Amino acid sequence: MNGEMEILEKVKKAFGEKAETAPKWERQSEIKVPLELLHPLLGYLRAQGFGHLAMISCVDWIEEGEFELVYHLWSYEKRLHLLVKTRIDRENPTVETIIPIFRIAETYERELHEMFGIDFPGNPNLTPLFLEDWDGSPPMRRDFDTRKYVEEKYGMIDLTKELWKREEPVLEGENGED
Amino acid sequence: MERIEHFEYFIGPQHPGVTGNMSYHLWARGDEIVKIVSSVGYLHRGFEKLMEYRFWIQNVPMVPRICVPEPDVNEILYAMGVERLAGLEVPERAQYIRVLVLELARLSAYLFYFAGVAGALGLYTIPQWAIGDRDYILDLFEELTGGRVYHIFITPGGVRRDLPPGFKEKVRKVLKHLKDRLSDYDRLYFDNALFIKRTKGVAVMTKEYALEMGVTGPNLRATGFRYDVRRGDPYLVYPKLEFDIPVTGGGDNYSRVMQRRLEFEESIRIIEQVLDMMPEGPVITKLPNPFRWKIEKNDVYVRVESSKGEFGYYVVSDGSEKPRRIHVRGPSYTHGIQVAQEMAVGLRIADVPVFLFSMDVCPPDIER
Amino acid sequence: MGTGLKNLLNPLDAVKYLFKKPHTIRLPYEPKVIANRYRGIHVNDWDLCVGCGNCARICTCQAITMVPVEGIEPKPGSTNLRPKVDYGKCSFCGQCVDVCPTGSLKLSKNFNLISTNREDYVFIPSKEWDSGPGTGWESDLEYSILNFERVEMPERPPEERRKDFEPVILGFSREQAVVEGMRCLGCALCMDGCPTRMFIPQYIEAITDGDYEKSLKIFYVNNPLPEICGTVCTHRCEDACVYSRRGQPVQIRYLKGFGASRIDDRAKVLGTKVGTKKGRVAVIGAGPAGFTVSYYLRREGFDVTIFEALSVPGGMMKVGIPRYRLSQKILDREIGFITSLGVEIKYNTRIGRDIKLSQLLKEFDAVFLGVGFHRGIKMGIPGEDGEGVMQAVDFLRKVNLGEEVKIGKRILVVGGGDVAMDATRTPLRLGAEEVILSYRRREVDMPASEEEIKEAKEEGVVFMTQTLPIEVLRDANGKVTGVKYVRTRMEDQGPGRRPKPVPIMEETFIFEVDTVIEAIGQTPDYSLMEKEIREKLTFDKSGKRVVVDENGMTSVEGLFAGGDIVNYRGDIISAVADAVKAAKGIARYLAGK
Amino acid sequence: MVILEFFLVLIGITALGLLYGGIARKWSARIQRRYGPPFYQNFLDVFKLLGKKNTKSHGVMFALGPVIAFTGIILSLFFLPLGNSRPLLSFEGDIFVLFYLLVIAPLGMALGAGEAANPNATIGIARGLTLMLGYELIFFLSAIAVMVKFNTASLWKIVEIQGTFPKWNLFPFFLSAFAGLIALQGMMGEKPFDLIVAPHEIASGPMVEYNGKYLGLLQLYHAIAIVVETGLFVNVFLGGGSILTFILKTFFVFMLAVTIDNIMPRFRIGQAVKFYWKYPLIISLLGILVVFIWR
Amino acid sequence: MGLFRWSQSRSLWMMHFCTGCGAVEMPPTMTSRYDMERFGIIPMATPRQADILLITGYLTVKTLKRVVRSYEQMADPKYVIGFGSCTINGGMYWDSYNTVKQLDLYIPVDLYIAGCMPRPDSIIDAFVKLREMIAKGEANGWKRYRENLEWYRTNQAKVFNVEKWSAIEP
Repeated sequence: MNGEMEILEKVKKAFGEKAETAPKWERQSEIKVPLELLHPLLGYLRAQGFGHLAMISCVDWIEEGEFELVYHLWSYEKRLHLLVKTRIDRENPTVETIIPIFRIAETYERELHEMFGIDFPGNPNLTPLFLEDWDGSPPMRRDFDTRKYVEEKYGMIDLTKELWKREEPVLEGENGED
Repeated sequence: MERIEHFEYFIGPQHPGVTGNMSYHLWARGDEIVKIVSSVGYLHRGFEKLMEYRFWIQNVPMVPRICVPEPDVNEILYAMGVERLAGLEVPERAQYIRVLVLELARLSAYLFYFAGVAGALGLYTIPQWAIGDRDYILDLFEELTGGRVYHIFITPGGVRRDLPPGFKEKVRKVLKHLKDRLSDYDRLYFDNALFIKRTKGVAVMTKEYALEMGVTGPNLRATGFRYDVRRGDPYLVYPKLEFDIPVTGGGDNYSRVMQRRLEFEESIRIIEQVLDMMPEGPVITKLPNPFRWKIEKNDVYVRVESSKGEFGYYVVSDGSEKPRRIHVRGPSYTHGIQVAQEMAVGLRIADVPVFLFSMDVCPPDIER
Repeated sequence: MGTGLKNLLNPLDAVKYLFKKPHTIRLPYEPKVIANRYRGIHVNDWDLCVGCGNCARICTCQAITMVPVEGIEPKPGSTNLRPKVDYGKCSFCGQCVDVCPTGSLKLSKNFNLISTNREDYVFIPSKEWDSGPGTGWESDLEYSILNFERVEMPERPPEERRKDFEPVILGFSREQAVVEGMRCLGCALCMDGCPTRMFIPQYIEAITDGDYEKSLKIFYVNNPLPEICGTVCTHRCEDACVYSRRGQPVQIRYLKGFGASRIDDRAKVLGTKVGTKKGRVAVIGAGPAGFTVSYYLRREGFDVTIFEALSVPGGMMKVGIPRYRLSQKILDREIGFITSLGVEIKYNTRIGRDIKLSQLLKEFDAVFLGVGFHRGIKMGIPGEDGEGVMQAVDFLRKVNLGEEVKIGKRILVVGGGDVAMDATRTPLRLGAEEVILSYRRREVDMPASEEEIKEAKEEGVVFMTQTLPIEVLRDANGKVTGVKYVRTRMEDQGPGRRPKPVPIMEETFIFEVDTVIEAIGQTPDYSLMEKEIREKLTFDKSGKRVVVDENGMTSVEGLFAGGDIVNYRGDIISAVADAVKAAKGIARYLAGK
Repeated sequence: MVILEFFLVLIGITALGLLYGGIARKWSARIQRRYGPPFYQNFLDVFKLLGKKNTKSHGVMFALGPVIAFTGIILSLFFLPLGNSRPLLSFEGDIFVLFYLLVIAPLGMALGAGEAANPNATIGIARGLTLMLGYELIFFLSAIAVMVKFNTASLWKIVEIQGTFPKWNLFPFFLSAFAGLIALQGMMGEKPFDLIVAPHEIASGPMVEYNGKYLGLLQLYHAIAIVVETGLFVNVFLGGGSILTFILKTFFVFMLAVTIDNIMPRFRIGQAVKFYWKYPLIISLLGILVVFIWR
Repeated sequence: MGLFRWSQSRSLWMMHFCTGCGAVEMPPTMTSRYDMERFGIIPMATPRQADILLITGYLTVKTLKRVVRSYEQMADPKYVIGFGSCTINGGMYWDSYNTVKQLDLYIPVDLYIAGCMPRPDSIIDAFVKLREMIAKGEANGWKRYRENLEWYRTNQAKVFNVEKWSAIEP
């Protein structure tokens, strides 16, 4: 726990108030930074011994119009997992690649590009990873409705309608909507 | 000139030399690989998307499909992630049973692995033996969980059922059988002169390279780096159990295989301890109503040591009945794509399948 | 070679297996033993299954559909739907089994589904599949993901509560209500149990979410007396609850009471806006039926006048139910809201005495009759008439209205229904020393609700079941000294029929009591109607109840009826149900007029 | 008459080869702790293949390849003494012809498979031809030892001179026999020298594009090749014998190869050739040396 | 003809194509514990030589393309076994955006084995049944495919998002 606080303190010292740090779980802390600090921070952490980039996640907070990128860093020496989070605009998602810092990021960025439509300038290989002949919007975005897509493309027999139903009340002034 | 020197060929998706449904596009000069590009996506089902459409509990049958040879790591990861977010306590007996299941799954995955590497080497007797022996473990699973391959047994809050009567004795019997057979394997396989000749010094991975490329698990330990999630970021009751982290440290195909061979014995040791130490008690905590279980907004990354490396789940909840996002980190993701693409260059054609099998690349967990 | 000769010769060891017996299981000639927990094809016991559809909802693969099955009669707590499984989707996870509240759905050890035709994979599993290799994965209460145990309602201790008329139950706390409410699976089987089909799953959902305004709105869709029902309802919904099959049902009643009690000011949430429809409706009887019909009609905009014989509103809710069960506060709150909408009540106006029914029929566009059963039935045994023997309804009415009632120290109550329970517990609170309950059948046969029996026992009521009073003994002054009774034995009447009590006349016993309260049933008093109207009315076989059509209208045009005089159940919720029906009927009737 | 005799031999040998194959599958299965297919399974396979439709031809050479291989192996039957029974054609130096004919078959396959333009097939052919450099030389060298000693290049004579059990060439020429056995393993494409097909690496190599009748023909070729190749070894080192003992001996030699096949992984091509040119070459040369000294 | 058909039914070469997770139950079936080779069924590395195509589970669009191509490379008569529930009606992946739901829209299926995944016992039973069907001449999927080629091609093209599609051209 001490080592944990130590690195968080260091980050605070190096990056100021813009980096929100908080211990989260046992051996797991989070650092929230604005996008412009992301690359310096990752570089700094790498130098501090956080050499294992477990993965890069993206969470679609569609209500807030933002993607949250989460870089999962692990330090073998400190035994600490850091969730480095940054928010980017959902409409025009662009993040500079982190390949110069973590070479292994190439495939993760490639996947995010395919699944969320995030652009990573500087990444040499952003070709589709999983999908072939894809015609929908990036599938992992919240506004992509897989069930609708399936019904249109594969003609799935939709059982959901007859699956199970119960009466719903008609509340006053709501005109049939629950 | 270049065009004449190189020729292209594919291994996979329909090819015995690839570890499942994926493919590699290879450029070879003579017998030497000069370029290799992996192509994945043959198994992409969009699990992460599907999980966002389902209740927390409904995802329990969903997750094991992510890694087919060793499905239980997914169950435990999902359960651990949800338990952390929801603040559920797991009874101790359930934790022991979970370790039992996980280690049995590790044994079966390693037997599969031995079979795979031996198959790639052409030693077809070993697959026949190893998968046959693995079936005894599957029988145990069937007895315990009701399913041979997809156990759907570890659920948030514990495990779905207690051990059936007489189960411990059956496990001990199978363990004894495996130990006996291990000497057979040693003689035919691990000590086989040709096996050593084919694998030693091939596809050497240095420790520095492995660390840089995010190589984990037995593949990392085979380069000489002593690290195991079970010790480094312990979960369940592993801190209470006694086991070593063997390290071979050659970084080549041979040490990768032998690394598993040594860990195989450690797993047997763990299971024996679990059987002795397992306390009595309940095996599951009461869960909230499955249809209305809401988890407050939070997120957590959980990781376990699978037979292939570090398996991790990033679970995000947003206060609703359904997960916001579940991101799966399969160990093969790095092993199968970037590492394979870089490491396979310079290998002989015949060594490529052996290398891929020795890395234990498992396409389903790359693609989800 | 880098390795020794040993390594080259070692593999030869494998040749030993050339002469050993292979470990192959020679399928299909040598069958393999399937584990006891194997998750194979479903089997479903149609008799146990209630068609709740939880299996269909939990299914990740949406492989299960609920389909009606011929030959199964739907009844409260059990529909005619049975799961149909699509094995082209099923992933054999067994969650449907774990979530099955009745335990009827199981997975068998049968796994062979080989066919050339895709259609063969969709069928309704039944018990026949059981005849194969046996059942595998079964539902087990110990490991069930469902919670079969309810949160006990906090009550005051018996010694304390028997001293006064304060409510027995204390009400749920917020946490308790959430825990209890979260048990609800939302399968809506309870709605079939509820006479007025309240939207139970939806309001429980709203309550557990803390959205009490929404829950209140849902209550008022078809029940304007939610808090009263949330306290004293006969909760048929709970009998229909799927949990009741193997455990304790969700306490729907108390959850409703909890939800309704959260909001004091109904008007603020529901508004006092009334509709624009025109018409005058007379409602006879300010009981549950009367208020319900008034509420819905008033909401539509009709002018409603209630005629009540007593001086207080509430009917049986006020004068039949003791205050320790239903507090005055709740009554005031519910009734106050209805009257606040502009419903006029004329108290002390007895139809037939103060005003004629025919006159009402003339003056008003429609008349709703909701007078209830206010006259007790007599046992018809010697010595019954006279002081010291009274009807439970009369007794309770007097107590509830605050009138003086003369009772002795040792009381005998005859009967086994809810009224009987009230009649036993009220004297205790009035200072009786001993209360004996006499019932001619067994305790299990008692129509009274379980918790009433439990509470009565806790409070010290002596239960004398299988006894039949045959004579009230009086001394020379006419004062009751005891009751002579005989024992009965139960005679089996064949399957599906209630056993009949047969008195054993050989031996007689005596209860030494000084007061007898008869609570063997009530009957309506139709003397309020003129003979002409009564003759026009259609009654049922017993002659007690009025027959109404689907609009709640009797055979007399413009005369609607509801409540005890129409239904057989004789509880508040049924009265509300009748009244809701009648309100709709009246609105329709008036629209067509 | 000769033709009739030849057909009888052909059918008999084919059946024998298929039977050997079937028994070998059962034999392997036993080592692998299972039962394996019925012993007549290879007959069924061939019947099936001959009854199948060919999907696509890749050209004349593609179709001719299996035919060349098949005829090559049939021709070699002319020169193979079935134990003590004299072969149809026998003359001084027939052993060279036999060796030559044995090379024709793989070459035919190479030509045919080359036409298929499948990289797997190409790799397989390259491997096969490379490997041939290894085993042909060794086998030839070990046979030379015998030829030098008996001063004849006729198989028939070698068989005749040897005589029965204790006089087998195996004992005096044990070094050459050993090297020959290793070479035979490669010649039959059994592990550790089965790199030509190597399913895990190159998806059955040259045969990758063959199907139906062509594949059936190749299967028949393979069946005959088993008997011819093991027969050659039996004749040179195990003293031929009557038809029955000849069959027994070939069976034994073949099962030895199958056993090794089951307990060894396969070499890389480079390793295989290097291996052949190392130990077996030394042994076979030693064998010749011994003969010279002995003579 | 009868002999050929009989030998066909007893010598089924299976294509070694692990299309989905069901493939994990194939190794046990092939190897010593259940030993599929008892029935003359062995895996083949190349589609040209295979008689049976086992669709072991769900098919993603990307795999389907390869499967169709492999299927068309197989020599007649050829048989397809839909292995696992996902080939019948989508299975667990009924709402997955990347897997096809009903296999027989794209290639003809002779026999289905339900299960997620089917155990080796089921697989062997299915092989025995397929054997009977072949011997009786009932397994006619390959004929259906030839007769309704256009229909199959249209369905395939729809999933591949192209106007027209043919497996033969690369």
